[in-house]
Amino acid sequence: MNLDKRDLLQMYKMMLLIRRFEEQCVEFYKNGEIRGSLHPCIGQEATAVGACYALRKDDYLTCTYRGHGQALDKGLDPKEAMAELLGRSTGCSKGKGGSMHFTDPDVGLLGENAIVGAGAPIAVGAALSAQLDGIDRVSITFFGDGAVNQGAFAEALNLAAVWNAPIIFFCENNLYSEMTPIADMVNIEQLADRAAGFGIPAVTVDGYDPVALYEATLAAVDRARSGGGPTFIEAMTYRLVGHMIGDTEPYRTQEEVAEWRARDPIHAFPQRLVDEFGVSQAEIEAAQAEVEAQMAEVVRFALDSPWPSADEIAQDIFA
Amino acid sequence: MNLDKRDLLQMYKMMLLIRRFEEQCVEFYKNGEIRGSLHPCIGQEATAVGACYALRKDDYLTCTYRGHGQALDKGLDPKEAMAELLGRSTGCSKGKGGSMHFTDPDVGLLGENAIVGAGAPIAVGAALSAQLDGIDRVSITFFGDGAVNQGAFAEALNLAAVWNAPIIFFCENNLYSEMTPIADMVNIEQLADRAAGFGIPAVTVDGYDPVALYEATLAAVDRARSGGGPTFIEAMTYRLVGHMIGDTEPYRTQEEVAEWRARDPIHAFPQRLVDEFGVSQAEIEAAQAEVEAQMAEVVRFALDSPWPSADEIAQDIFA
Amino acid sequence: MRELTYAQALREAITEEMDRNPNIILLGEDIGVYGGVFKVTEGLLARYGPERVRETPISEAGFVGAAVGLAMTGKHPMPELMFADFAWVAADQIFNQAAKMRYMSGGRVKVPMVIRTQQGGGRGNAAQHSQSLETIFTHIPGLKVVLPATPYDAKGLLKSAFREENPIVFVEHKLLYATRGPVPEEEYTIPLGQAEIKRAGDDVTLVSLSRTVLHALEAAEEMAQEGVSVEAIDLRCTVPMDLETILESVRKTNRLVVAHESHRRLGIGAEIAALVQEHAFDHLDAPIERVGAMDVPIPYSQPLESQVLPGVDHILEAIRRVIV
Amino acid sequence: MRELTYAQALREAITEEMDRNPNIILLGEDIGVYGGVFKVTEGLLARYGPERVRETPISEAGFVGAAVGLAMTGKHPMPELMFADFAWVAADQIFNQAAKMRYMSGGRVKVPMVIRTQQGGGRGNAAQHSQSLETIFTHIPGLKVVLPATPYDAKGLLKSAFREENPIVFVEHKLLYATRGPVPEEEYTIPLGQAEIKRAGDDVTLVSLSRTVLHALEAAEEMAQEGVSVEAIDLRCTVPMDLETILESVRKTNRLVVAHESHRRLGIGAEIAALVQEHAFDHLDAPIERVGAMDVPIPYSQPLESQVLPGVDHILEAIRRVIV
Ligand SMILES: Cc1ncc(C[n+]2csc(CCOP(=O)(O)OP(=O)(O)O)c2C)c(N)n1
Ligand SMILES: Cc1ncc(C[n+]2csc(CCOP(=O)(O)OP(=O)(O)O)c2C)c(N)n1
Ligand SMILES: [Mg+2]
Ligand SMILES: [Mg+2]
Repeated sequence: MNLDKRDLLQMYKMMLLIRRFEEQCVEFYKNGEIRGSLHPCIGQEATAVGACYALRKDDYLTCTYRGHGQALDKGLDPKEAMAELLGRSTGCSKGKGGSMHFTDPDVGLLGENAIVGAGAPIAVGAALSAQLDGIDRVSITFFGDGAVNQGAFAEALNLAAVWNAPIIFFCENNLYSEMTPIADMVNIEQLADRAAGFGIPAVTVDGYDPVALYEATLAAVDRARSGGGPTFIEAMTYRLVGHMIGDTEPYRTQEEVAEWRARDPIHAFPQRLVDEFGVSQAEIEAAQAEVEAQMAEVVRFALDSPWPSADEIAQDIFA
Repeated sequence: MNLDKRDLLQMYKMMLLIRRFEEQCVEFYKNGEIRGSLHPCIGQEATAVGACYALRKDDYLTCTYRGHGQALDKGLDPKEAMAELLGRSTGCSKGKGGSMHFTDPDVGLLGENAIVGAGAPIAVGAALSAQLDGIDRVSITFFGDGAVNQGAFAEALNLAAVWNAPIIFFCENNLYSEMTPIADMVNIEQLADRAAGFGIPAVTVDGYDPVALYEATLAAVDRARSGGGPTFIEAMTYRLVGHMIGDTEPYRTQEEVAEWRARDPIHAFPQRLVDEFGVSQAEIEAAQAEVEAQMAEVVRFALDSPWPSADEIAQDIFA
Repeated sequence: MRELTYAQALREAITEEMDRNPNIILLGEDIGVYGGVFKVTEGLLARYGPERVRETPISEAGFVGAAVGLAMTGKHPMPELMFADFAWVAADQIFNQAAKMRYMSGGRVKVPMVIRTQQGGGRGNAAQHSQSLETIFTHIPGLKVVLPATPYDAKGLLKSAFREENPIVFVEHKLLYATRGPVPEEEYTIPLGQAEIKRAGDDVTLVSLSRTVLHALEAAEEMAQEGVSVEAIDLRCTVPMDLETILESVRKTNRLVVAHESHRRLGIGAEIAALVQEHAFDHLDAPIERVGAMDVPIPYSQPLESQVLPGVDHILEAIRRVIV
Repeated sequence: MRELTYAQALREAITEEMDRNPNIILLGEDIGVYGGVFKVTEGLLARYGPERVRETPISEAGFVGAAVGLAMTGKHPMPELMFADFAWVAADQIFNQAAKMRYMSGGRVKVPMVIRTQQGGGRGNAAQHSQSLETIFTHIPGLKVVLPATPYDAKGLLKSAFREENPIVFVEHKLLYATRGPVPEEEYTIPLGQAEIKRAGDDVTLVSLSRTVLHALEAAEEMAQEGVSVEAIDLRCTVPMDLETILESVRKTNRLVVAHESHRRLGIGAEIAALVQEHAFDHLDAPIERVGAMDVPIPYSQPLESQVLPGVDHILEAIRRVIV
């Protein structure tokens, strides 16, 4: 493993930041500061962090409405992210995009996407762009289990395979597509099994193990960087909250949630750092304090930010 | 093999009828009687006949703009088909559909389709309909090699698998999608390899062997009728003419065409009937004469048919 | 009279029609156990079972296509597009297949199906979940298009939609589900293609549809305070469209405002304006005014979204322009 | 001046722009070895190689989506939809992604791309290969929409489209490829959003676009024989739309006919009629007439298709109606 203590602590801090960011969003949503629908990635921080830690800043990324974690990990400033959620002009998209459309080309973030499956072909295009430039930059696209049944996604898999595009298809299989178990919506054991029929190698990983996620992603990234083409990674994960705020969750049992909650990486991972990697409890606590301080600043920045003015409406449609 | 001499002769007659029908179309197209684009299935008659001979009249079928052969074999009256091509009111669609939209619900033909891949979900719906009715009726959808890369097609595969729908996905792999070699457009050896990732069994068959096509289709039909769900059949075939009339064919060599032409089932199959199945030359010739007589009638009927009148324009849009 | 929400009224229509016609089959995402994200199909899985209330993969092109196949073979499917915005991923099956199949077959097949969906903004769902797409459904021939504004209309129109043997796009509005209104216990249907004068008036004709009808009625009320009598017509269907009711009103008021939430450019107001100036040219005392969403994607932030979407104020301004 | 076909003019525009801008990349079906089914891209594979002239699988959603990704990362892709009818299978990527991406990002990204396609009927290609879809492209904000009628315009407008850093839908017409017209050797561009008066006149304004311009000019010629002077305006772009040129003409002629091949209901004529009555109400001496395809899918049979699609006769009838 080529992660040292510093890396692991950094990963933990990022996971915690995402968790706290999402919890703050839930709060803001409940008191009406955040509008629309909110799809927290609470419980899925490990996939975002494990995967993105294997990326460079100049790599490209597309993700979904559940992509706050990946966006932050890729480098989106949490202040700009939160301001966006509050609809402020300091938001990463000046308040025009909201929760489902974080975009920051400066860190390679080519957009969350509110259409299931739609980010995949876009990421393939970005990968092709890197390939054409002869740069060893890669592209990664995150999507849920449900996205594998969307036609555009299948087309993207095939295009990537045919073009030998430097891309990682990263499936966060959290067992449900909204309120529907994915197991009922496919006739295969693992979603990774879908990839072979497109000529793409695939692997299934424990989505609650940040280190395993990092290693699987790094292997795929290395292959892509060196001209080896696409990889499909399926991470078995779980969201510990509803699909969106307001989800009454009749489709899953308390027991199932409890089982996954018991493995929640936000607690298990720091414990493992202490147990296995010689990280001290003090270091963990310092990281936590750092995140709290950062979050306080994030919230203050967002709340203090100005609203966009009406004349911004007609802007940003054409270049 | 459960085909007797009578069956085989019947199959031959049907193949010949299709070939002659298509040749007549080419003639009509060249002298301007047929408009639009024409995509003859010349060279692919064996797939139509081999597959459709395994079907019942009440089974459902969707196919493509290259579907004249399947439509005729399923039972569409060639007179109505030709009248349709000439735009006459006696056509199967009263002249409104033309070459790419033959439809005849009386024989289960739910439409050719001019959109690549679009017939597949429709056929899945028809299969579901039969399943819901508790009837052992099946549905079959014909499509080209190029269609496997269309998103809606992938969605149809998955739906069929999840619903255990009684359907046969019949791929006529004629090596080219219009002017593009399919080998360059996928990263797999055989298109049948695409199916496993959807949980659908698949087989590749010689598309120039009517008997093998019949047997493979019958096996799939039997499975579907008895609740065994979908099958993907890939038939390796070849069109002996261009994609459409006017195709200059720069994308393939004369040698390649000659190789396949040497195996043209329209000649090879009757020879085999004589050599292997005790059919006499006289029987072959009688079949040929019968087809010629039928075609003469088809042409006369179509040419003598009236044109639709202007007041038909506003009809047939809503029931 | 009993009051129901728009969602309840829809559910009642579906239930009554499913009881009546065993061929009706629901398909869609999360419509079963969860009862749909807007809870319109709540309880229907328990009542009709998984064969008739069929959860689908996230494959809109696939299941709308399957619905076309079901419809052509004797069933009467109701595929649900959770958001109208997802019509774009199913667009080929809607516009090239469902809409054209009967015509292309020379009337040989029927395609009885009801594509249920919901549209509109106002919740901060941003550009990919807030579109109003009736222009698209209306422009392409072969679909009937229904957009109810009230619980009463929702029920009566949905029941009629199921009695048709044609492809219908039935477009709800996400901000109407919780609205309440009178719905009689007795069975009734409302024919497709009949506009309704929701408020009679003499000075200005105000045509609107879907949620904008609520804004229109508010504006009419406000104008009444100022002594201007507005006749508010709810279009209810864009195909078939009840031009006669509009013309009759305009011949009386000589002034017309059309308001809708879809974009102004080529919104249904464009067609109505073109038709009315064609058929009632000499009756018009002022240019026809159109109120629609601004021609930009729907922004997320509240102060932006509320300006982009037409509200009561925008309608009032338009009315004031036509009465000067 | 030298004459070129419409197809040659397009190819020249593409070639000049590809020479000028190495970021331009072509994607589409059969565009390489075969040179495209309408031969517009003939020879380009040999000239620019398979990286810049990229054959794609039959995956319109996939490759239009890939084009969006290319555009956002510094390339300038030109995905080709072989028939505009296939826009329906790529519709999400066109309307939810390409059109909205820049706005949703608050201007953080650019999406420079030219979606080339061709549309229209008249060849007996039937309902799924004959649609005219500019209403769809025009209604959804975020796309510029160009529909050239002549070789000269085709070249000049396509070159301008490539100089934009926006998503453009560039819509050709299948029956124009073989038409010939003067195209200078020297470089030129035509700005997007400028209509052109293709024939000046005083009595009636006749706005049209794409292939219908040819019908319009024929009709104008025929009316001239009868002593009626028609001003024929070629709209050329629907977004941005040059309303000023139309208004100026109408203020002079006081009569307007709009003709287009897309369906009449909610065709671009509806928007133009609505705008003109709004902005030139007092100048109109007759109702604005619209000529468009009948509101049915395009039928195959010649006698049916020729009545469904607007021809010279339909335009003449409309002109006669406005001048009585
Ligand atoms: C094309 C499309 N269809 C439907 C939806 C509505 N929808 C939003 S999220 C979702 C479920 C997605 O499930 P999955 O891909 O597993 O992602 P997860 O939410 O679990 O992260 C659905 C159906 C959508 N946004 N886009
Ligand atoms: C969605 C769509 N894209 C493109 C086309 C244009 N087109 C017509 S046939 C064809 C090739 C199809 O190849 P294949 O599926 O192999 O069928 P074949 O013609 O060889 O029988 C293409 C690209 C179309 N009709 N529909
Ligand atoms: Mg999921
Ligand atoms: Mg082929």
